[in-house]
Amino acid sequence: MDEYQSHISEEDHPRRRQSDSLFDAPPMAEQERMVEAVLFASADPVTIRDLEARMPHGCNPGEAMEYLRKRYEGRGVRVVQVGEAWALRTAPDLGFLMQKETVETKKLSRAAIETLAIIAYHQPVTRAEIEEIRGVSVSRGTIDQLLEMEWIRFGRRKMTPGRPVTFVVTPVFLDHFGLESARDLPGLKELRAAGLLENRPPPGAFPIGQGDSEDERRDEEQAELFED
Amino acid sequence: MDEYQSHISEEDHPRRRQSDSLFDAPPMAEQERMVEAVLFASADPVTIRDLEARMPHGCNPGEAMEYLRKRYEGRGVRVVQVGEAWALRTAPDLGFLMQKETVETKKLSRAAIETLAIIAYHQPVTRAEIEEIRGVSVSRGTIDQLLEMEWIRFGRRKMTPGRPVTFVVTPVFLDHFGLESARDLPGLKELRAAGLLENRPPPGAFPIGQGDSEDERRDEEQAELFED
Amino acid sequence: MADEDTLFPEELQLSVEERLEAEALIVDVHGFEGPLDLLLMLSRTQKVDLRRISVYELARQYLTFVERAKELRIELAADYLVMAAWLAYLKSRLLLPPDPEEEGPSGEELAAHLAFQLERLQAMRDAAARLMGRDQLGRDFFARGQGEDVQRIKTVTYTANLLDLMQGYARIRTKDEFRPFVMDRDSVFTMEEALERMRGLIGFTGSWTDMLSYLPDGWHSDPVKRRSATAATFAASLQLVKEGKMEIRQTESFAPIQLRTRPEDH
Repeated sequence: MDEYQSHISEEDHPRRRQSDSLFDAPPMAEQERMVEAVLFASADPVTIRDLEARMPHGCNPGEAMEYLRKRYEGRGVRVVQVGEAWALRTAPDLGFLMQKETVETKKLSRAAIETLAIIAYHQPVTRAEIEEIRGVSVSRGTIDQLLEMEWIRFGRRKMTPGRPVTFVVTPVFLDHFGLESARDLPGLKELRAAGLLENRPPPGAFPIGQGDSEDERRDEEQAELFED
Repeated sequence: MDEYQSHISEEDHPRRRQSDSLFDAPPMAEQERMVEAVLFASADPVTIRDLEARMPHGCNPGEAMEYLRKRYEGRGVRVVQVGEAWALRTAPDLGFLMQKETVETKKLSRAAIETLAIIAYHQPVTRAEIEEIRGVSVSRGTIDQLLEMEWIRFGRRKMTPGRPVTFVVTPVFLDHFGLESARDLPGLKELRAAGLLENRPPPGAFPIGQGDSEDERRDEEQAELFED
Repeated sequence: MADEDTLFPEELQLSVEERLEAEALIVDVHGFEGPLDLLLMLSRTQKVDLRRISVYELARQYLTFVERAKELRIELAADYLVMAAWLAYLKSRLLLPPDPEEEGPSGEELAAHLAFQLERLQAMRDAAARLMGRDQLGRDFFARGQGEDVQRIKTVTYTANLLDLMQGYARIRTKDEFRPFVMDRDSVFTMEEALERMRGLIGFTGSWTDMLSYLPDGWHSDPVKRRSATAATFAASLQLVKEGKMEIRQTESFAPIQLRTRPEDH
């Protein structure tokens, strides 16, 4: 506790009064910890009055704040006053490190998700095949977007007339979705078992991405793409 | 960097050490500030790799992290490891100050909690194995709920007939329960020593569930997940 | 099972009769998650390490439980009865000296496995309790509450999670099931369609023309289609006559119906 005495010697130190009370307030070092934790976890800047209400009876959050402010001087994070309240903020000279923090994330469009899903489950797959499965044409922008995100890339050309290019998913995709390989994508039966799919298959519907033969064929082709 | 070798418990250490070369990495004190600022700004854990990508060339965020971790020891906020990543979190003993911030999490059913524990301790584990251990089928939506909370994810498929998908726990799970890695699960060693994490095949037929005898492979996979 | 005491009879000092009585009160199977859960609860009455549990005694208790349930006409799920049958078998195996002729696992092996399963389930429950007893993020310790509002570079990235992906795929592969109910209209030519078609054609017909010549291509041969197209075209013709745009005539019953544009000056 001596560090506190020496550190802010010019201030009137009212800590002695604590012993007068029946229930001692926590030591100043502890109060400083409390202020630090509350400032860190609060969604908005915190007022001294708010701190008083939260901290045990007899605490002096104003003083603790002053210690905390000094402690963070010159560090990567600072205690700053915002109007009547206080907050922890990163040091302005380190703002350049935070640029990545400002990236805005948007949900992928439904068309893009469906296209991506088809590529993941059916790779290598041509654009015409994607359109056949989705039942609507795939806009160029959708494919471009997925390519740009590096979630898909061009696979080898199909040995069919016109030798169309195919699409496959990338390691970036696997990483993003926490998959070790595209083979770990659950089949429809498993989706249904996990409750992700409410409905039953229509009677007489062809087996959907589940049939053994399809699976095997897929595996063969995928073996080149994803070796494990 | 000699001043760092000794320790960093002191408040004031020389911050601006002149670099020998124009293109030297910033001094360690500065790197520590950077790591502090980035960790501070991010609600989610940050990997060393991510730090490397953001910080100037030649920095050693791993070392800076070690200093930072020491610096925050015993404070209101701590540097904690979450899987491969690092994060700042308030000290658990100060939770009582934070009622305002507490988000009432959806109460998990007993089945969901048990399923989660089984996945954590037995991972990678299939649905059939979970059912065998619990002696009942895993209800619809239980897995779904845990997936949606991002506490579990799909692992790689088992190399057994049907190639069933497996489940493993995620870094979000580790972060939530303040675990550095899955091997820090409470009582893991004791359970393993007692043979209670084995998937022992039943002698002959047994009415509940059906064990597959693939213990060896399983142990290998577990070893990967729980390895030091 | 009105209260805890009847659920956990081991907490009371009970005679065998009393214990049986207590068991009769716990036949409400809704409180249990299957036979293994019930067995685990029953095993607590033995007050011993699960590794030293008497499976024979446990089997006896379970069978008593099932008997009581039958007496009370409580319907037990099939898996409870399957377990009962198996335990009855196990009990007899444990009673009889091992028959060297008989194939398969011995009663002791089966009993040991059941004990293992119970111990493992209990261990997982304890582990679950310990896990939930840990300090938790957002309850005991907290992440940064305030986002940094630095907005120097604004890049948009698109994100999706695995659930989105799987549900997207499921949506496509099952979309036929979600098709809203519509009448099958392959062979139906509507009056609106006929009107549209005729409005484009009437300008060119100054002289009397057979109405059937207005039928669209491909609707002549199939009788079903022809009937629909004829009816629609006839209805559309009447509409156009009513609007004063056409004239219509038929020389006699079943004779061809003829149309022509109404002359402007009349």
